[in-house]
Amino acid sequence: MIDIRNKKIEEDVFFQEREQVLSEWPTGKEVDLDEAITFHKNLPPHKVWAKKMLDPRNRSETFAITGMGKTTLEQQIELLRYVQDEGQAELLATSVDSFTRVHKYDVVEKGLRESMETGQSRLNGLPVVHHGVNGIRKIIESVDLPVGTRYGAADPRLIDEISLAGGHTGCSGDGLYNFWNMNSKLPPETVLRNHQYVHRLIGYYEEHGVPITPACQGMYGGGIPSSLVMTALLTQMLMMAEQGVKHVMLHFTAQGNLAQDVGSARTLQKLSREYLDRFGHKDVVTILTTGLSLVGYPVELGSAFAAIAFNSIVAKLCGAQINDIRTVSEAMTIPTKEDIAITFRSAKVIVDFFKGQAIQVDPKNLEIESQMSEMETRMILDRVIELGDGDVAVGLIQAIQSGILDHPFATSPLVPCHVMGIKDKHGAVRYLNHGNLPFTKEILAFHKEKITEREKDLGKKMDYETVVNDLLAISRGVLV
Amino acid sequence: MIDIRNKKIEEDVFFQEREQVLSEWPTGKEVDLDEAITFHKNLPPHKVWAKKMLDPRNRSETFAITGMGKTTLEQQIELLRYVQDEGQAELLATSVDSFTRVHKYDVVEKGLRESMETGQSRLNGLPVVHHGVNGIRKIIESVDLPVGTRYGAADPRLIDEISLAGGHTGCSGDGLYNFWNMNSKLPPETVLRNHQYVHRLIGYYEEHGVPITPACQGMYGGGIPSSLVMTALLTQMLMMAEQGVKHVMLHFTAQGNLAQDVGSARTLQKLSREYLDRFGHKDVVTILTTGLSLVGYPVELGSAFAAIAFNSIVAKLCGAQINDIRTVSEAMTIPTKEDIAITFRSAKVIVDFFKGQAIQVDPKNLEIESQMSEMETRMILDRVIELGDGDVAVGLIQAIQSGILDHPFATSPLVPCHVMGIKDKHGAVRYLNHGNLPFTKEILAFHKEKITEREKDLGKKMDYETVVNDLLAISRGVLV
Amino acid sequence: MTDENETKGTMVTGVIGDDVHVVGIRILEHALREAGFKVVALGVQVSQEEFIDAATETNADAILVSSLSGHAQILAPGLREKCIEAGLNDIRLYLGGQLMIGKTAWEDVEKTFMDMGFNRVYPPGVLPPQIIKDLEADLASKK
Amino acid sequence: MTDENETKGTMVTGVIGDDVHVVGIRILEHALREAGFKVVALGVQVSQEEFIDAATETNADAILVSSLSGHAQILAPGLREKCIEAGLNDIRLYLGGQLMIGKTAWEDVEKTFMDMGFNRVYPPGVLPPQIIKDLEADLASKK
Ligand code: B12
Ligand code: B12
Repeated sequence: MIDIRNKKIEEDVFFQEREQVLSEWPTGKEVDLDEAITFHKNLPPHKVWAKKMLDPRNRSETFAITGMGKTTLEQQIELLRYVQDEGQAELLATSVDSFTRVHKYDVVEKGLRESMETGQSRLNGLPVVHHGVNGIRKIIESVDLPVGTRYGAADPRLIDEISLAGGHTGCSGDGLYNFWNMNSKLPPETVLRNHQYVHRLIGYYEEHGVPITPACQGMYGGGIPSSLVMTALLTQMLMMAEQGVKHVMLHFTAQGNLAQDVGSARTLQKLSREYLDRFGHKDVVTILTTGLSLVGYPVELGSAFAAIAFNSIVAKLCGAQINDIRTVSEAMTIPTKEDIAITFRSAKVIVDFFKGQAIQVDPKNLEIESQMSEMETRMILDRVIELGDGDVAVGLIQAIQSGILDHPFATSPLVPCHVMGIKDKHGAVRYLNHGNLPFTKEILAFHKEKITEREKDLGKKMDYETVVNDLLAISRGVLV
Repeated sequence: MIDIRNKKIEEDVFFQEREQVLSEWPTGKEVDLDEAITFHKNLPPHKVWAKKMLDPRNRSETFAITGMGKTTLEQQIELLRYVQDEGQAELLATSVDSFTRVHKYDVVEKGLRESMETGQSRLNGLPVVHHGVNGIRKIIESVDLPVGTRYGAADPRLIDEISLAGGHTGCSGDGLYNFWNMNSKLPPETVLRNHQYVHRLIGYYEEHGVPITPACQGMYGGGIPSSLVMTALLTQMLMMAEQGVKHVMLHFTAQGNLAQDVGSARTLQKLSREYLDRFGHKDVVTILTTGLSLVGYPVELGSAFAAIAFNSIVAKLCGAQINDIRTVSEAMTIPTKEDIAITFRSAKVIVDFFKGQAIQVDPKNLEIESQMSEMETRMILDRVIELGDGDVAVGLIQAIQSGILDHPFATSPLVPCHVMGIKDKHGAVRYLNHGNLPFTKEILAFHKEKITEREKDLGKKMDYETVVNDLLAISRGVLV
Repeated sequence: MTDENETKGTMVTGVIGDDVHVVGIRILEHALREAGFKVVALGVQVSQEEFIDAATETNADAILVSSLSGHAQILAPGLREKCIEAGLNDIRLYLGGQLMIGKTAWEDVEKTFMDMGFNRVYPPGVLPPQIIKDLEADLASKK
Repeated sequence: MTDENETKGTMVTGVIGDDVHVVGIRILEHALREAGFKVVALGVQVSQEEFIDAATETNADAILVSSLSGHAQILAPGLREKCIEAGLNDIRLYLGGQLMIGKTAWEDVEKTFMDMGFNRVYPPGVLPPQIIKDLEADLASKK
């Protein structure tokens, strides 16, 4: 079994491991770290994720982002340029196809060939490993905005080696997220360790003056209580910081109840600073990202646009700098360039209409949600750290297996999946089942009360059927 | 010159005038008031505008409405049914074509014939007079929702006779609006008198137990300060009430600055009750309607949907029961049934996402805007009433001519058009020029200050160019 | 603003027929005056006869017809013929606004009205600077 | 829930290939169990071989393949053939999720996979009651 600890990987161990990582596929040879650092240093600041986001002029802006990935370089360049020009985008992305994510490089090769032959995208994203550093550079050079990768992979080491050397300045990189959602075979320690490598790589870039901004992704799904999402985020933030990461996106998954979402986002801002400082990472900066949970989305176009507007307003209310959004075709297929552009325009315009306008959520509820989410998050997070005797990584492994930190819909068979969230009558997510989470009676009573309220309205006990209903609510144009 | 006073028209005078009105076009003969009253009494409550709106279950809902009018009955029925079923509409409308509005019945006849022959709509709305009572009844019987007429006409008497007898339960009917916007030839007393007839007709229905809900329309345009809009609304409300109208929609035109819009809407609710009571109309009920000002709208689809979402959120924030909305094709053409349905769906979904969620505008600004708009409205309205020695109609005629109550873009050459509004840096509309409005120095200083603020930002004096810029802002996806 | 004597040309403006959409034409009139044209503004609900009478009286160089209500197809035919009858042989006719009801490709809209004898036809959203540029070019070529 | 002995049939379920979209299949599994089916749930990232082995071992009546990632065109071919090789001659193959990348008319999507030997192919958004109704009908007709 891998021995995982939240300690910075020694440079020689890292470089030894690198050799093996880079030898996985021929394009690994193209990666030359020193040369890549020079390449990054020559990027103008407006093409660097962290610099763009930390520019004081942008600190109160809300920029849209979404996944975007075609199979061939030509398609990808055409896509990103269109989104940049027609969509008036501020940030761009490279979504990595899911065969690359699972290292099925032979299948990728076939898909890539077919895509070139037919002119159609056969893969659900850009196969970055196959395109290699030189291919990726062509993309980065074709656009005038920062580009970040988006993927979920149990082992993203080669993906990040190549895409970062290629000039991406943002990336994914949340180990816990990828253990829970992207993996059915590997134990948590292996997945977390793979990600420590990525964090260490980013740390190396940072040590050499190149800012790279990975994302703590949390839990994207529907019906997941915010304290669970935030605990997950904070553990990964601490693990990233330990490896030398200096800029972190914190992706908070909103569920649509504004008091809960905004209250939780406030908690997240507070706790992220507090825990970073406590562990000695005073120089690590966070950037808040929000997005509505990934559940069934509406097929009907008017409703789809309403979801985009709502997603954007939630981001605005949460004070998020990045508005992570699903496109108008989310319910159906991978978005075309037109879909993305129109989605970005819509998001930008709605945010612009609210520009400089102070709107706020009912302060009383906000305060309650903010406090509850803070108490809950502290209980879980502190217990995780305690389990590891102060080492969050060690604690995490134990917490995952014992369900001290749990996931309702994990893909890994190693996860208990006992915890289950459900919406209350106002759309705030409560614990229907708290599994093994270390909560006090008072907290549980609060959740119980909210659940009973909705049960009264429904005239029946909440059950799996209600959970399903919640997961499909947005697709029908309602929150609950 | 017509002698106009805010006094209920004597029944015999009214019936005498009716004969002449109904003889204007053959279909006038189809109108039988007693029979129409029976028809209305047999309508189920969910098809009656006032009953639907006053149903306690609907009092906190926000229903979308927009104009909808095709040329032939078949087209109109197909349209309304589609909007009802696919758009999940709660209210329907009949937009009257603009040749009918100006009594060009021969041109209507030609347009109607061509529309029947080509299958295309040649007129920009439904020619209600030509279709007559029996035609209109076919529409009313084909749908399961309340239907209201929408028109602007200097003389809408026959339009209302026929469309109300046909079973419409809501209508337009704002005399001042129609003098200002829909007319270049007639003096205000004639236009107001025409509308008193309509109000008297509605009063007659009400006396016989049939609720009809006309709208005070105010001023729909861009860059019109809210106190101007509200004064206009309140004068018409008082004139309607005098003739026996019992249910009034108050259409407030929002300009996009939330503090100003919501603050003004609050003022409007307060003053409408106060002035109704003061003039002895304690039994008159008002229903708040809001809609963004009618200016250039965006052609780009994503931006158009953002405008729809914003329009809906403003309605929600203002506490409006009706969300008067422009469709996705507003910038281009008369909407198809699909355009309306998708617009309604989008508006409904965004409002539903906010359901039960208390969001509010910054209370401090809200308070300021609410107070300012109240002071200003009282100053103008009280002066109007004073000019008429307590008679709002008499006062109005004088106020219109002297610019005590003025309009920046009136179509009537009799209007000074000296007043001019402009947006401040936050999108609230201020008086760039107050013309002859009876304001105190303090009020003017407040507006001046706000204007100077934006001028500083712009680095230049505000002028006509800025006014134009404001009128086109929404079409570019920004407020200012 | 330019002195009246050195006007770049005389423009008769108005909104045709049943139409009351006044804002666009007001903006255009303002811009024309600023650019040094003489503007004879007829307001809204103007008939073809009123346009022609005003143009004859003021010896106008162009008539700028605005139509937003969607009824241009009904209201515009015959204007060119009446101009010729009235001896306004080389007067420029411009048309702008929102011309047709229902979604129609712009090329078709343009052709419909060019065929009626308009010299230029504009889609919704056109801004004054473009119109002024065209006017200047057209009036220069006339000389 | 029904006693195991009186199960309406045995279903092997899983998400194929590289795919991790687990929520839909979990919901479906739950609904199947509630409706009285026996469910053999293989989870995500299941290979064709794993599906077939499980079906053979449990003498399954149907294999329910979920594919959301858009790669079904790459991952689904050959499954029917492998079933036949393994002697699973009359096993029902159902396919659902979000099957193709890019906008394709549903008829074409359906045809593509029916031609590969699937018995039923479902568009996104299909709900468990519909699927259960079809399963019941299909298994009844098998007898
Ligand atoms: C404001 C408005 C009104 C106001 C008008 C107030 C007033 N007195 O001016 C009111 C509420 C009264 C109104 C009424 C109606 N309206 Co209206 N209205 C609008 C709206 C929202 C904005 C128009 C505007 O002011 N734009 C801003 C100005 C600056 O732009 P503009 O007018 O386009 O002008 C610019 C250019 O087009 C150009 N231009 C204009 N004229 C000319 C002429 C020449 C020669 C040139 C070169 C250029 C040029 O220069 C201007 C400056 O850039 C438009 C939709 C929209 N957003 O565009 C609908 C719209 C024009 N209205 C429409 C309709 C149908 C009506 C009604 C029939 C009601 C109904 N059934 O819905 C009535 C008709 C009234 C009548 N008898 O004419 C339709 C017309 C549809 C069509 N043409 O197919 C529109 C497009 C809305 C829609 N999508 O349905 N309306
Ligand atoms: C949640 C989600 C994720 C989560 C999954 C978390 C998890 N572990 O489950 C995460 C974030 C990890 C994810 C990742 C990716 N996703 Co994803 N994801 C979604 C999303 C938003 C919702 C899916 C969902 O849970 N729906 C709710 C459930 C209840 O519905 P359902 O899955 O459709 O299932 C129902 C029916 O379809 C049916 N059904 C399902 N399976 C079967 C099988 C049979 C036999 C039958 C009869 C019926 C049936 O029954 C279910 C109950 O009614 C969808 C878009 C959407 N809103 O639909 C995109 C979507 C499915 N994802 C997509 C993509 C492309 C990806 C990624 C490649 C990332 C990227 N490039 O964008 C990765 C791939 C990961 C991988 N290796 O597979 C695309 C697929 C495009 C396509 N097929 O053309 C979608 C459509 C989004 C989009 N428009 O781009 N995703």
